[in-house]
Amino acid sequence: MQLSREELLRAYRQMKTIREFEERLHVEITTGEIAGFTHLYAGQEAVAVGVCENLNDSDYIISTHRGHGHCIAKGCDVKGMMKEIYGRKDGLCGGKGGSMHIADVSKGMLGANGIVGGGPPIALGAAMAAKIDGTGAVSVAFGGDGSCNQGTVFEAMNMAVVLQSPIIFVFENNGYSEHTGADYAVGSGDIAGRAAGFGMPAACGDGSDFFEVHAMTREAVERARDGGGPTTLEFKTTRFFGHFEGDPQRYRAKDEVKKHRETMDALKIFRDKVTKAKLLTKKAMDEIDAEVLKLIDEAVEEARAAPPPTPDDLLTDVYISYEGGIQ
Amino acid sequence: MQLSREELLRAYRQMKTIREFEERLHVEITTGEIAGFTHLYAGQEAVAVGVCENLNDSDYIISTHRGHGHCIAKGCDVKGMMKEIYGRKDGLCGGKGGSMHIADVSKGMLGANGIVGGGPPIALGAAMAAKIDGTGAVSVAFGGDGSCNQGTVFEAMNMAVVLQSPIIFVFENNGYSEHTGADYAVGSGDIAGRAAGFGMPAACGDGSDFFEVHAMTREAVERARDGGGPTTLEFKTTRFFGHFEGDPQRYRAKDEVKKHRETMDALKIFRDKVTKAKLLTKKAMDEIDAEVLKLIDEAVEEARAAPPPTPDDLLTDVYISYEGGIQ
Amino acid sequence: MAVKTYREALNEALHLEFERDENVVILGEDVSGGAGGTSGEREASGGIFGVSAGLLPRFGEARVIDTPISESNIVGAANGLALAGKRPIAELMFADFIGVSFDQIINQAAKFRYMFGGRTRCPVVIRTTYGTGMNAAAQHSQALYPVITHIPGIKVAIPSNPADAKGLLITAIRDDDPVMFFEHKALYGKKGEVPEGEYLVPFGKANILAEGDDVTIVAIGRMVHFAEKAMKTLAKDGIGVELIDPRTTSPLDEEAILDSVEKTGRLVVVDEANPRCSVARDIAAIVADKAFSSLRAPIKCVTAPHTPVPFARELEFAYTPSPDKIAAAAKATVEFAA
Amino acid sequence: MAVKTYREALNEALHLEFERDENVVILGEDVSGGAGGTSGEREASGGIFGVSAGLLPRFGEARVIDTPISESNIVGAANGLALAGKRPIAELMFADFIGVSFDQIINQAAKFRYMFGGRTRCPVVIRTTYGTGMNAAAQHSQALYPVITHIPGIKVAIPSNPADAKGLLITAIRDDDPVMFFEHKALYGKKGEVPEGEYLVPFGKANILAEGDDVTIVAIGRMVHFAEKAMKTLAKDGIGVELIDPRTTSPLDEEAILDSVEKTGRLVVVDEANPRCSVARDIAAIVADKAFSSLRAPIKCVTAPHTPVPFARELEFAYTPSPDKIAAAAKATVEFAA
Ligand SMILES: Cc1ncc(C[n+]2csc(CCOP(=O)(O)OP(=O)(O)O)c2C)c(N)n1
Ligand SMILES: Cc1ncc(C[n+]2csc(CCOP(=O)(O)OP(=O)(O)O)c2C)c(N)n1
Ligand SMILES: [Mg+2]
Ligand SMILES: [Mg+2]
Repeated sequence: MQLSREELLRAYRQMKTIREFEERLHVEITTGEIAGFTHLYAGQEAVAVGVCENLNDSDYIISTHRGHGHCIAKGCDVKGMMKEIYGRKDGLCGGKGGSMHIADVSKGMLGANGIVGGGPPIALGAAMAAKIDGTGAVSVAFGGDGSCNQGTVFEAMNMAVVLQSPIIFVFENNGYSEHTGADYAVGSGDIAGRAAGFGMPAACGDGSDFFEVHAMTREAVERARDGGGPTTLEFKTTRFFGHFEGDPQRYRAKDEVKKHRETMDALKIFRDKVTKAKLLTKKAMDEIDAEVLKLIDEAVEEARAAPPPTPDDLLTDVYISYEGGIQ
Repeated sequence: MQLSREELLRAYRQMKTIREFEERLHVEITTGEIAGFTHLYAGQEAVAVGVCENLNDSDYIISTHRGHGHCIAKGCDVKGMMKEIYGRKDGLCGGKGGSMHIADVSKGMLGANGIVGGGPPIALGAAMAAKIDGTGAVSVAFGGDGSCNQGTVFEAMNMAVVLQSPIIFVFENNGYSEHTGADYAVGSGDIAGRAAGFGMPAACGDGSDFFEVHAMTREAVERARDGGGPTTLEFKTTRFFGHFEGDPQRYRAKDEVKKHRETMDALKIFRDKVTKAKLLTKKAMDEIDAEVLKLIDEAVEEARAAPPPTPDDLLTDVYISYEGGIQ
Repeated sequence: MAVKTYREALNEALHLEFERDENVVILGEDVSGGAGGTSGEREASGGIFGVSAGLLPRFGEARVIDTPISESNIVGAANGLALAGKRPIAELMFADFIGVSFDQIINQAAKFRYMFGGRTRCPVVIRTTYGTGMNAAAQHSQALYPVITHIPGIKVAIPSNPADAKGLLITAIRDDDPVMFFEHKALYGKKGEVPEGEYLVPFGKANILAEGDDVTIVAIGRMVHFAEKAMKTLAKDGIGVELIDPRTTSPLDEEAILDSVEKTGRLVVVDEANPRCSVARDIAAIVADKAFSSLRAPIKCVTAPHTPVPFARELEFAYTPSPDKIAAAAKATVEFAA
Repeated sequence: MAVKTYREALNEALHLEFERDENVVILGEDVSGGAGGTSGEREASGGIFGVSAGLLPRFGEARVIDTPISESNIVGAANGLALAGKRPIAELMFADFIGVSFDQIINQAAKFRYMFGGRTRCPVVIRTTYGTGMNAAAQHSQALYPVITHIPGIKVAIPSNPADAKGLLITAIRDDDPVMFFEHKALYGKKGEVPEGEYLVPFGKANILAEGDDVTIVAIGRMVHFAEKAMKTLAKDGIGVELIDPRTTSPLDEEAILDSVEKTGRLVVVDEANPRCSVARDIAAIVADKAFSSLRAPIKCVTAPHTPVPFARELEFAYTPSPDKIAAAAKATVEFAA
């Protein structure tokens, strides 16, 4: 399927926004202003965007600890996200969630999730809801190569096959779960192959190539919308930074990231393809780059200036109603 | 591999003991003397015995809620078991465990387990211990078709492949998990195939045929002892009774059990094979039958006469030592 | 009012709410039973204890969902259904299976709203069965509601009689927060008067079953019946009991308990769970803080001992708090001389 | 005695026990790190908090086992290793991951011995990290030890300082019962004197850090340090504090606490967990029963509120019990007029 110019521009803008959001956070974190654990998504942009460009607001996704990319790709407000990461009162989650729990259910974004393997069962439920209501919506569970060894994920796969739920399991195989190689932790070495054993279509693709991700996902989404049940997609990708900010990455060959930045940069690859095929001009993309940089600048500035929550906020949002109140 | 006469006689005795143990319990339970949930193993004897005749006391097995057969096959004392099921003080677990928790660690029998999917992770640990110590021992995790959908079981499979542990996952596919068909709950309909996707040898066999079970297990055990890692074996079988005693079995075709008793009776099949091949005489087996019936009679009688635990026993065996005592 | 069993009352609540709100769905192992199999009978069980009987024939497979044995995903999928606008009821056959689904209960359902800054709701009900009385041994008899009561973001309801079973379950289903609903296995056959039609029992409002001046007994779930028996014994000794059933342990009706202790000056809490970090001790501690000045005697907790649940009849009986032990504890508080 | 950090003390305990008993093994995610990957560096982390550093190079892959992300099997395999005669140490990176491994902790490890009538032992240690102080938010900051303390059959150790970290961990490893071992994330860098060589701290024996006549403060884990700060403030007001660190919550040294309250007549319990069914309330209830006659004031519990752990610095600070709140509670008990 040929993408329109507008679609291509939007995809590029989304990927660039993720990239700059993360590159900037990598710098800002060194100031000490950002608290907690931050896991950066840079390097994997083509997966989040290639998948989510097939979705609309009534579709669902659920994310992981490494959630910024999925949030942006699914349409979360970038400034609200930045404020959340800074722990501000008008952050997307009022400063209560932080980087690992950014969500916007109104956008079908059911949350980043700090529990590896926590998301797929929830995404399955959303898919079941879509099927019950016959909305044609689909649900996507993002996960890493490490997550695919968590029992909850296998259960979700089997149950999705049993119920023929419109769900797509997307595994971003960036080669590592924390400090352990996927070549060690995935016994069969083949995530998609394992999923196929569960009785669903499964395939593995290049996670640095937006077009490949987009096309493979399109097929899975169409099948799911048509009542064809679940699919698993594995995408080989890389992360440009450590597991979390501060990770010395002693498990990685010294020049690995440098090499991957040269050969697996989703933005470069996209630019090359669309300019070669004369689909977009360098200038159009440069303009987007400038706009994105400005947006990120503003987001950081506004976040830094925004007020933190007050101690009163501590006791709200636990329940919708609770007889006797919270103590 | 050809089995010796002695081996054949022992195998027959074991299967017959299981059968009569269960047939008798089915009757005794109606007296109301036996408390709790009792899940009978009758119909599946060839699996427990076909597997365990490949093992010795230094090998491990772990069982399920439907554990009597595995216990007997692994050498647990039959009278001690019966007393345990009757909740007697000198039952195998002092009356504290009951039918669902019979164990004899000294025999490598790590327990029946009331949690579906609870056993495989534990069996994996025992297999890891054997590998660390280089004893050549293997570990077998028994499970049903229902258990194979529990996340913990998939995790164990992957971890066993990663660590190349000497473990065999045996799935007794008796067609049902409680009141739900395996044809519904196992999405792919193929338990062994799913296991193969995890990167280990896997095969499916006839669970009513002792010889097939024995030979398939032998191969897997030899591989495991030689450092060849895990195997999954699925055996098609049937249960002659309900899920638990008292189950009206409305999910089963009216004549299913009757048919299965005719065509899938492990004892009949064994008798036919060994008499046809002139390996054992009818008479030799009839003698065993009589001995077994006597043993079961005695076991029931002794269990009925045995004293129950006293309230003092309530507070013992929680810990080996506990400063301040139990209250 | 009709006389119904606890099981029938729960079943009625389910039927009413399924009828009223098409967003209500139920999922779990054998909630209908008979999926697959050879009999062709599509509803083969209606729940292992029969509580969801009749739902499948009436409301269909889209809303009455049999699942594989995958508790993390029974609760997890319910969470996703709830986030997506449904009102799911997840069934855990035994409370002990909290073990294989704990993450989705405590780290997901209970925390979404807070983590997401109040911008979502997760109206999931997790129904389960608990308690001794069936000699189901260590892995099928636990109470475990103290563990859930500990967790902020989820509510805990524990009906002790058929009317409350109906009224609390309807309230739970309509509640916009996650609720864990503990049904006592040994109460399913218990009969009682149950109001007809729409009947809601509010959360956080204790039921004061008896008024009395000498000692307050707070009892939970099945223990309410044991406390009633103890009350009769105590009456013979002229001891007046104020008997309180909190109905929900989160939220907890502290006020009812504190008011009562202010009157009686004495407290016994009866909880069939293990003692450490139990609801019994929780309530005792609240009273030792907030009604200290009224207390005239040590606060007594009557609970199971710090042991797993044993199998044998004699042991399970010794394990479970009894009317005798409750009466003895109450008497001790009354006879206490400072 | 050398001055060491809490992390170093734990690491030393591991090295000593690995050296002493070849049955000791450790398993978990990244306990060494570097399995697979492209650097060829086989020990790439030594535990995400560095606690198991140096074990792999010294004791090898057979005993230092990196696992996939499969917590049920990390604990489950440890259980099997223990039943088969090993002394396994399972690492759960964060206590919150009890969520995905709860069954193997509460239904398996804690129950084997009882269910099997005393005819087995399961000497497993489950090490984990807990607590606030790193802004790790709702799913990476919980205390959760009350939930494990509730469960019979498992012991719970919570070291508050480097010496106890070493001494309790060695005791845990040698203990024949299952032990859950809670390390506070915010204490890893904390320094203190640590006895050299073999050093065991017994379970069930509280540490009395200070003697005083006016109020007993029982504090757990990191809260011991906050209570020490509060004690200094209170001293300025002439209030004498008896400060008790129970070190293990199961078994609990009731005697030390009761003896102290008999002397002081006042009790404050400080627990960083959520309040409901907490260790704080557990201890308060024990005292309200067994030392009732000595009590001169309401028992105060200083805990986190009934909310998940929030992310923002300001909120996490407000969430966590503070020296000020502890001092205020103690003062309230002293100023209480019946
Ligand atoms: C249940 C659980 N176990 C462990 C962790 C700690 N942890 C956080 S991220 C991570 C690695 C995840 O690897 P992967 O799924 O490949 O995702 P990636 O980090 O590569 O994006 C681990 C072990 C966790 N958060 N939750
Ligand atoms: C975690 C858990 N979930 C549910 C149950 C209730 N239960 C006991 S046996 C069983 C069915 C098991 O089916 P299968 O594994 O096929 O074994 P079978 O009964 O056929 O031997 C179920 C659902 C349980 N004991 N544990
Ligand atoms: Mg990864
Ligand atoms: Mg079965």
